[in-house]
Amino acid sequence: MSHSSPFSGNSSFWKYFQGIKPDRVWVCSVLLLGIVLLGLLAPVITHIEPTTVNLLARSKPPVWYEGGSWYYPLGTDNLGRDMLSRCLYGIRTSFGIATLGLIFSAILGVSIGIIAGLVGGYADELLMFITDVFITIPNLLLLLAGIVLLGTEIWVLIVMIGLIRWEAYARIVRGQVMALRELGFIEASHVLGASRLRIAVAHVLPNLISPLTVILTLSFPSVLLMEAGLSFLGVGVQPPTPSLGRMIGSGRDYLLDAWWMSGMPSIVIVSITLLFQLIGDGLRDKLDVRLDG
Amino acid sequence: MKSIVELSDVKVSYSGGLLHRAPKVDALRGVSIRINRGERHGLVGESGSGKSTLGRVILGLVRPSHGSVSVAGFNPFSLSRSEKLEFRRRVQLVFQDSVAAFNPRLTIGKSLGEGLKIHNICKSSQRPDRIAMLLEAVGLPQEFSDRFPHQVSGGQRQRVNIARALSVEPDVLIADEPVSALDVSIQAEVLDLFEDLQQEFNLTTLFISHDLNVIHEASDYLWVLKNGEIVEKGGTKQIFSGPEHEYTNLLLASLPGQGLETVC
Amino acid sequence: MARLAVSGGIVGFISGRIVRAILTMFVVLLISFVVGRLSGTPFEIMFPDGLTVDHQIALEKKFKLDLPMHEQFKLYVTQIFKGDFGRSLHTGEKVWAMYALRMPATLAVGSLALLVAIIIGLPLGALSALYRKNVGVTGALLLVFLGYAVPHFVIGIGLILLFGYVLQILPTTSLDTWRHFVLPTITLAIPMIAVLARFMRAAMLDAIGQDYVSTATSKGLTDADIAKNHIFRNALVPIISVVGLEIAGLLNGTIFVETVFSLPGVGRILIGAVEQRDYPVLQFGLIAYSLIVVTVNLIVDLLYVVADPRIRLGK
Amino acid sequence: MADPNTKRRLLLSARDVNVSFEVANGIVEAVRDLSLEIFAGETLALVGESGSGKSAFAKSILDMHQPPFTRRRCVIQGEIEYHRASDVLQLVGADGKTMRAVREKEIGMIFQDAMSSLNPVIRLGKQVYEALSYVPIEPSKRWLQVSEILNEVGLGGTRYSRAFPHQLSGGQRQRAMIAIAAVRCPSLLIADEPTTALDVTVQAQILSLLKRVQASSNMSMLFITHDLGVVYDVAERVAVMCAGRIVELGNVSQVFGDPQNAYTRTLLENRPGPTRKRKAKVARA
Repeated sequence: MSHSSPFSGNSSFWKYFQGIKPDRVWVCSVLLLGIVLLGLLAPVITHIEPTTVNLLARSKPPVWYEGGSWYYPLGTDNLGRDMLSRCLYGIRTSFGIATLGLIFSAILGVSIGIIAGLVGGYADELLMFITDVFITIPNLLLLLAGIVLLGTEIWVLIVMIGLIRWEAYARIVRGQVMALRELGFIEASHVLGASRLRIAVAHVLPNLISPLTVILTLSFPSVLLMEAGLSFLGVGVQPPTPSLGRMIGSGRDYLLDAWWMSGMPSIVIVSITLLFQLIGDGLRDKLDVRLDG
Repeated sequence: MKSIVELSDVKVSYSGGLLHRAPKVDALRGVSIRINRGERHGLVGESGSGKSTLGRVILGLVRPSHGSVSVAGFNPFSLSRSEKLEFRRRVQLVFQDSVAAFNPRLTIGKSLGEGLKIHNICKSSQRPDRIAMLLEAVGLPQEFSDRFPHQVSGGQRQRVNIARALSVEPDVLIADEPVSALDVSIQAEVLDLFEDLQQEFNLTTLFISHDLNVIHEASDYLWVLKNGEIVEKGGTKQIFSGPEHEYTNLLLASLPGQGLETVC
Repeated sequence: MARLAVSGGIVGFISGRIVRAILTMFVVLLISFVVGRLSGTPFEIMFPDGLTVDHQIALEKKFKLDLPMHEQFKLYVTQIFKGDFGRSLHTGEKVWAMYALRMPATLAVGSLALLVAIIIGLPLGALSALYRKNVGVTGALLLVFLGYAVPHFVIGIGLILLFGYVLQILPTTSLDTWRHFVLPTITLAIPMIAVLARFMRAAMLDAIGQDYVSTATSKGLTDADIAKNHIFRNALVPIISVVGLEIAGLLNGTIFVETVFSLPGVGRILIGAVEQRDYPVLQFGLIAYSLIVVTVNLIVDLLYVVADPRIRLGK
Repeated sequence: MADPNTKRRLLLSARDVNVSFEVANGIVEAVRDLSLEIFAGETLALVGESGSGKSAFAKSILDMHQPPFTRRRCVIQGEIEYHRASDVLQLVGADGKTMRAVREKEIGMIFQDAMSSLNPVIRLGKQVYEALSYVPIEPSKRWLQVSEILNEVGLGGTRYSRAFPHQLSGGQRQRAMIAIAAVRCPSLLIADEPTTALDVTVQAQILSLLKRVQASSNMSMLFITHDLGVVYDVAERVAVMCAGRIVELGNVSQVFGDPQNAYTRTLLENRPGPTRKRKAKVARA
């Protein structure tokens, strides 16, 4: 019955290996950092502008295909624009919008969550009702409505993404704050005479760092995909700004002859989101964060 | 002697929020209590009797729907900004032991220092000495200052808990089930410590517990709470030897191991 | 998601939910009204050459745009309750008629995908929690977790490339026969399978660690009975609300799937409306989609009540 | 009290039992070289403070450390023999089928936290009924047995059998747990701190219920507790545990009246209450 795993003998041996095993979070973080660097260093890596049209080199395949060349390592699109350059600059666009959108929505959501969680009562009821409403209305429809109102400039996308995403953070942060509030040390601090501000800054925030790290890491991909999705549908980032989503969308008509037009940016996007997902999952296990909400 | 805690006809009822309508729960239904300076009081009751709520009313954490509260000369529910701070210094709480009573990210020293900082009890340069003194008062070595709450045992943590409450030199100490999570042998130590400190610091204490044996040791005056009402009050010894209310009688009769003393 | 807060029994819980649903729809109407009014007067689109001031005032009077905002909103809501959702600014078609024509395709693909996701996702999540050492189950789970990171439009394009062009066994556009439904349904289902499998796994693992599993073991129940009656049954409770939340995501997904596979659904109408700033069309979309989600959430709440006696019978 | 060793039938004997767990940073040896015997019809109390290994041993008897589908790692060594009328079963290392048969027919168990030990989404009657799932009799007879046992523990009537756990009070939940364990008429009932979470008045009721049920079906009971008073009330014999070992074992009156072991003495002396002798001053500088 209980001898399924005699671990007495060789356990230290395995522990040793687990100890030096390069862990998932680190490997993925390094890879992700690599992708970010590729985007940042795009002007150094490639000298072809992402918008340079070369009608003589339309739909060139990547280098490993017959007819491909090192000049266009990832091939070109239907207008003869360099896929590598467009992908690298696309990373910049995606990361830029996603990061700013995330920061915006996180500030909004986290403050609302903390207020709802700490103040409680009717303020909490009201704020949670608003988040409920926002969760109910399909995100994409709200985004589209916002775009109809405000147009497709990049700042609009950032603001809209921020306005769409905050409710998730608000809800989770509120849950975490409520859980914290149940813990005696918050009350102890209150009984010692600490002000609400002091409690929030000295006791609540530090204990939110772990869950917030996990939440933000896990939700970065979805923010990034929001921009990519809108651009894919043609209502997000407008040309000539290179955008991974838009590249996938416009390559759709050339799938049969030039799959790389959609394929390359797809691979980039999936790598980014997958890495974020793996890092987030790993962090959650590591920091032992439970996210209910 | 003038009373330092006085509650008269205090009623508390809990209800749910706006959208989920919870039924009203009457936690306290007209409780009056008087505690004089320097006395040791005990409050005993079973779960759901409202004993914790009563403690929290005295601390100003739960607002009663009816009745008047006066603690250390203040009404905890109408305090000016400066009064609030003074009230918080004079009335303290010892929690039931748990890791949760301490911020896991702060060392024990930092946790002990919080009250000193808030109330400017001493200069910041003197704080480490002060913390060492507090630790010493509860029988712990100075090194504990650098440990984290999860690195010490339950009994030790409970001593720190008491030290934290004492750090601001309170007059009134409410102890809400302070030993019920501890093993018997450690319970005894903490109870003894509690008694010593009560005398040393001239504290007025209200000891809340469900355990009659514990309350017997920690109090001279006893209030028996049942369903939000005081059903019996008086000297602890008198009540133990001759309970008047049938509920108190039942409580005493339910104590396990009645004949154990005769064997030992 | 249903908050497991204390509630005044089943009536209190459900009436609270209904109130919430109505309030939500009210907010949706408000948002759609604001979108309509803030996006400028329709005359700019209807008369691109511009108008004289007199003409504009006359038109505003005719369309009652000169009334105060709250009066206009009242009018707007009354019209909607009368079934008048306005006409497209471009084609002049009745908006609801446009949607009525396209809705069936969207709903068909959407509900098929939901069904597929539940049928595959829940068992997969459950099995992966029970048999954590089984290589096959773990492998399937890892594959599905890819669906977490891959957006609909990339999945769709991948499937088109594989089944449409490389293997050439399935059609990649329109919805004529059942075979046309395969790729769009799978595309839409994969991310949801990932979500459901993942949550199911977590819920199962949670249930596995509970004390009542020990009790069940001490009764001498077989592992199969424990898994079925105690672990799976309890894990389903939180999953219900996850399914509810996913419906909204599913509607988002249909827009991409319809674009990728060129399906005759409402997604295309919506995108067209955005490009042409045809706000009556978009307004209707917002209201219709929200109504679907609100209704589904209400149903989910009812199911939740059935599944969890703690809510049904109050605390 | 008569000397049990000569008169009563041996029901369970444990010899040199060691239990260890794998935890995050190493291995915890919860039980060390534990040997004890339980006789038919008697109540043996296992008493000790938290971490003494009393619960770990109790769980080892039914191999409850690793409920199905969990990944907890636990190693049990030594011998735990269960004596049936005709044969003797070795419970350490027994296969799943044997273990299940023992749990189903021979040994019942109740736990400290009755709330979490009952399935929140299944009606009480069904949860009791489930314990008889594999008994080869017709369902109506099973239901009859269920209502009988529920009656016996004071939860008679459909009002309780159709109730969900959250609708019951703490005491009622523990009664339900007793019904679940007792409905199969086990020869041995393991009660793991069954009254620790209860109020003192409810505790008294549950203890007397346990004694009644035990008497009516001639069960033996292994009663785990940290409360010496409870031991005195329910048990004939007591084993005192400290740091995984039994430090003293004997009749309750003997052990409590004339404790041989220093630890037992400490436990007895430190019981809070009127009789405790206060030490001069706690160790303080």
